[in-house]
Amino acid sequence: MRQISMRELYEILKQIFPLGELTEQRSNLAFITVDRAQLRPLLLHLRDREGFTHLVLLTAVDWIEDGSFQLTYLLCDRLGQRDLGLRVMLPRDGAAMESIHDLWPTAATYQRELREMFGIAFPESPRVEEDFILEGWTGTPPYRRDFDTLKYSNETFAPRPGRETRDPEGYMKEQLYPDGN
Amino acid sequence: MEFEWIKIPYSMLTLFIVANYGFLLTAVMAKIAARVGRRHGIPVWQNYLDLIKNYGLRSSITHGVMYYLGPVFRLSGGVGLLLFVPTIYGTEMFSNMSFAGDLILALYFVFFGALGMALGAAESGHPHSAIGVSRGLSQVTAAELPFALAVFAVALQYQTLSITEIVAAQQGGVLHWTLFSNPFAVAAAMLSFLGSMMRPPFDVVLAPQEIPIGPPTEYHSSYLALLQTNRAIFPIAKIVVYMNLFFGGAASWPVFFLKVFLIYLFSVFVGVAFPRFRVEQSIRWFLVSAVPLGVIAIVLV
Amino acid sequence: MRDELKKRVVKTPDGQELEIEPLRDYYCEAPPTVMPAAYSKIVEGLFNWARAESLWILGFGTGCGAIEMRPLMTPRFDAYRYGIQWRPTPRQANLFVISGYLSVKTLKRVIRSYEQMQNPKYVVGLGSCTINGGMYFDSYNTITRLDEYLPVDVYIAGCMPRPEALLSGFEELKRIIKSGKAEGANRYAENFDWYKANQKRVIQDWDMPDYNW
Amino acid sequence: MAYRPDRSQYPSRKADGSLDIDLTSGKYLKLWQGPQHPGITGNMAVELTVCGDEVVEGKTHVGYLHRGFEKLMERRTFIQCFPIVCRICVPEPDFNEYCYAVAVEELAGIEVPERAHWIRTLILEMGRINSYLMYLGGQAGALGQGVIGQWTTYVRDLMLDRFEELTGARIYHMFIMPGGVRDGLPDGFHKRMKKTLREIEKTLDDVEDVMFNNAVFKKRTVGLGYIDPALLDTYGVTGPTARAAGVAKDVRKDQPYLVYPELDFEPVVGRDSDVYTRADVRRRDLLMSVDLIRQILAKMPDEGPVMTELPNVLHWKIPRGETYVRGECSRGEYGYYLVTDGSGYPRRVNVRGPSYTHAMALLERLIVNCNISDVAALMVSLHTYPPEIER
Repeated sequence: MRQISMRELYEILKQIFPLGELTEQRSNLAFITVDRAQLRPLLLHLRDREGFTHLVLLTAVDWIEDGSFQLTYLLCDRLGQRDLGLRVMLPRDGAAMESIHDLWPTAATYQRELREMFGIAFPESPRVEEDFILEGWTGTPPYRRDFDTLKYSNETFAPRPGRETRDPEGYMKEQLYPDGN
Repeated sequence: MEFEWIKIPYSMLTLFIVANYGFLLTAVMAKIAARVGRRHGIPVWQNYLDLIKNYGLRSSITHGVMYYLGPVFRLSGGVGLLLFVPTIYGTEMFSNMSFAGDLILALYFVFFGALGMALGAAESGHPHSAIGVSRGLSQVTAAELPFALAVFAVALQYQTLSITEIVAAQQGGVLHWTLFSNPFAVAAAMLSFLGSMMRPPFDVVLAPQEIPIGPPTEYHSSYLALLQTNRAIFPIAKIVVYMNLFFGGAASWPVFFLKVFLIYLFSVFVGVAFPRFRVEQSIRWFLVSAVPLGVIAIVLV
Repeated sequence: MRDELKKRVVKTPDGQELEIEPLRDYYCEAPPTVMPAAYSKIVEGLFNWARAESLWILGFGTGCGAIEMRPLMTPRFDAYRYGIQWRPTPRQANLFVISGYLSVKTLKRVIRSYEQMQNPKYVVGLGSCTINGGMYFDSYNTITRLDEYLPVDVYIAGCMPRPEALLSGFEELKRIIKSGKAEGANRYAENFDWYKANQKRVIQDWDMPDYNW
Repeated sequence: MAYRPDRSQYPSRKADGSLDIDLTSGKYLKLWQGPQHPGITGNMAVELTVCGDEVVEGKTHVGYLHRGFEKLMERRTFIQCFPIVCRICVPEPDFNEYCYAVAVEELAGIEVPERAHWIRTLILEMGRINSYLMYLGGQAGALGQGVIGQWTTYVRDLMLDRFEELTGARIYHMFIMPGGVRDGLPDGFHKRMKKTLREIEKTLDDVEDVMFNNAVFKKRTVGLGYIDPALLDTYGVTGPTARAAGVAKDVRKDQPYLVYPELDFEPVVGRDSDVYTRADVRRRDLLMSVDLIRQILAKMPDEGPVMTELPNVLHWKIPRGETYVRGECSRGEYGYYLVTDGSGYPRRVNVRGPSYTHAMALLERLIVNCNISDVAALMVSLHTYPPEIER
């Protein structure tokens, strides 16, 4: 079987599904932006027709400037030696997404984590409301960009006096070029 | 029969010697096991330190009356077993309170401690204790069966229920021992011995990786110290029974120390290299391999 | 609060109805008291010596420091030589080695395990992260000072401390115990309210009795 | 005799798919294994509901080791991230350093010298040996055979000595950094390494005799924890656990990285997919790593740079991009997903550890119908390390 490149795969997929932009990171790794509605049929197609049987990871990126979350579904085709990432953009306010735990049972775990760490709702996912990592956390979900972990830590945990933390860039500049050049 | 009061201090002396020997012996055995793992192992006096420490703990809690009595029963099982069996054959001083039917009593005492422990541990309310107890009782029962068969074989063979007389019948050379005159009984009994020593492959009762650490999970401070004392006395007392029944008994303390050491070593050697059976596997093992030996022993006699 | 901790009515097999309040019924919530030393100085000295030479560590690997505990108990370092050994249940252990950073979720379990241990008990904080947060000083989920929540006897610095450092830390602990100064459990009892306040400030869903054992 | 559970006594399912368990009926017992439990791997907990001696439901609870690495890295510069990534996985930290370094190099467009590739491969294989040795001890220990753990930890200490000599640290090496590795090999390293490898092989012979040929060990582990090969992809199973099911999933062969194309090896594959086979696959994989290290030592160049010139790391900005880098660690596929946004800090780092899928969804499935005694052995056989689940 001739190995088809990621761009060729993209062209094939594009005939069936409306797709967003393609980023070819390596010859065997590409990312495609897809619409939220297209995700599930696309995943099914990739899993059953194109050999992307292994869900490597499901994670989110917080683009707070654009007011959106990016969900990344990374699939792996072991025999074809290639990976394909699907990017789904969600609005940041009241973010919610359909669950894919029926396609890959492991996705339920990822969705639990995203629910807890980013506050993205996955309504149908099993046990998604249970505490996963944190216990009784009520504030801003910690992986969001607007959560300041240092501030939270200083306020909550009574730091031992005597610890100095410096900004590395400014401190090195001070040490190496004390005259300010 | 007139009761001789002098027997009480005498048996206390036996108890003292045996307890100390037990502490040292278990430490030495731990050292031997450690050597197999290329370690130095604990110092030989470590058991005494642990004992003092446990007695010296300041606080202790209780879960009820049976919780108190558990370790006491366990210890009296060990002590009782020792006291009703002649430790050194042929001496007035160390024959303890042995009498004509002591074999039956010994069989009972082997079981007594486990029962007492079951009551106490169950009261402690910890689920691991409860699981450990149910495992322990089923396994001890299974292990007891071949031992009982072997004991009956021996009793039939010598036509007596008195341990002293059984020992007397084995005197006069190594070949007179039950080990040679009735090897099947000894084989069955030794397999059962492995099962009752709480060492792998039959330590599923304690099994730290599954139910840490079984029945004594909730026991601490002085209770634990009692259990530790029992762990020093009980194996020795049990070995004394085995030694008397199957290995010709001991006529003096050096012979006693040597024989006990070797019999103990047998269980350690097996234990160090084996993982543990699940409880139903070990019961099946006893029923399949040890009980037929016991039956053969009885039939042959 | 989880469902199983709420008050409920249970029907026994013979038809009685019992009201169960798990937080009160299953635990003893009497606060710890200060336990005096033995009356005689000689006896206390003997006990302290035995305590120092027989340290039973609770088998609870709370953080990454636990990985160096294994070499510690095996041929190269063999801590058994010094009377140190593992104990799988808190009832029988008297030394709690906090092996590394404590996340808030673990801290809750650590407190419960610590309270189940019997007086006298000792705590050794392992690694820089127990001292001042170390690598994780800015993490939202790890505590920065262990001694705010539990009375610590010895800290062993490093990330991660080598087994040699552990052994020397244990020697130091033995010295402290022998000199009769390792009264962590009593300090905990004396300053019980302060410790509890600190603990409750950090642990957000406090669904256990104040003292449980 | 095979162990055949009787399904009739098990609870029925409710409408929403969860089990209908009434704890007050006295039929079931809730049992927590962990976090304070010697039979658990690391600091996690399994909540078991048992009926008699059999588990009817198991739930994994994690989060006891969560430090929020992915958050902490967002407020550290690229070079500051490098010393903390290794702390994510304790027994085999080098994979974090490797994946992170490669991800950064890829997005920043940095070329790494040839010799650094060899040294990286060497380090990764040494780490794999360490991790497997630890596993073998744990697997035997879970069944009460403590002596194997003593032997393997002894040789693991020898391997840690080699690490110490090479990197200066026993556990956290911080050796593979973006741009290459910190240093070359010290003098005489080849000779001492070969001696250590011989020692490891000798110990493994003993381990094979005492553990793998032991009747009781076989009786306990053969047939336990069977994973259907059809489930591998659905549950995201990778590494030795997948190879024990007969699928040659090995990133070293599937998507070769570093110098693996130049080395001669075949992935170790098992057949039966039970605990015994998984242990055996790992033992043979360990021996293969020993062989690989010998090949690396024989083939690697002795001279040459090990580090490229990095831009000034204090204001090192990486253009916007995202990538995923993976490697085959001792437990399966280990990967880093790195997103940059053109600033001096990573926008998002996501660590994909193999334990994530093994310990959660897979374990919860396998644990049903298992005997309480076998829970520890089963859990260890999946070779999970909690820190990489929750980071």
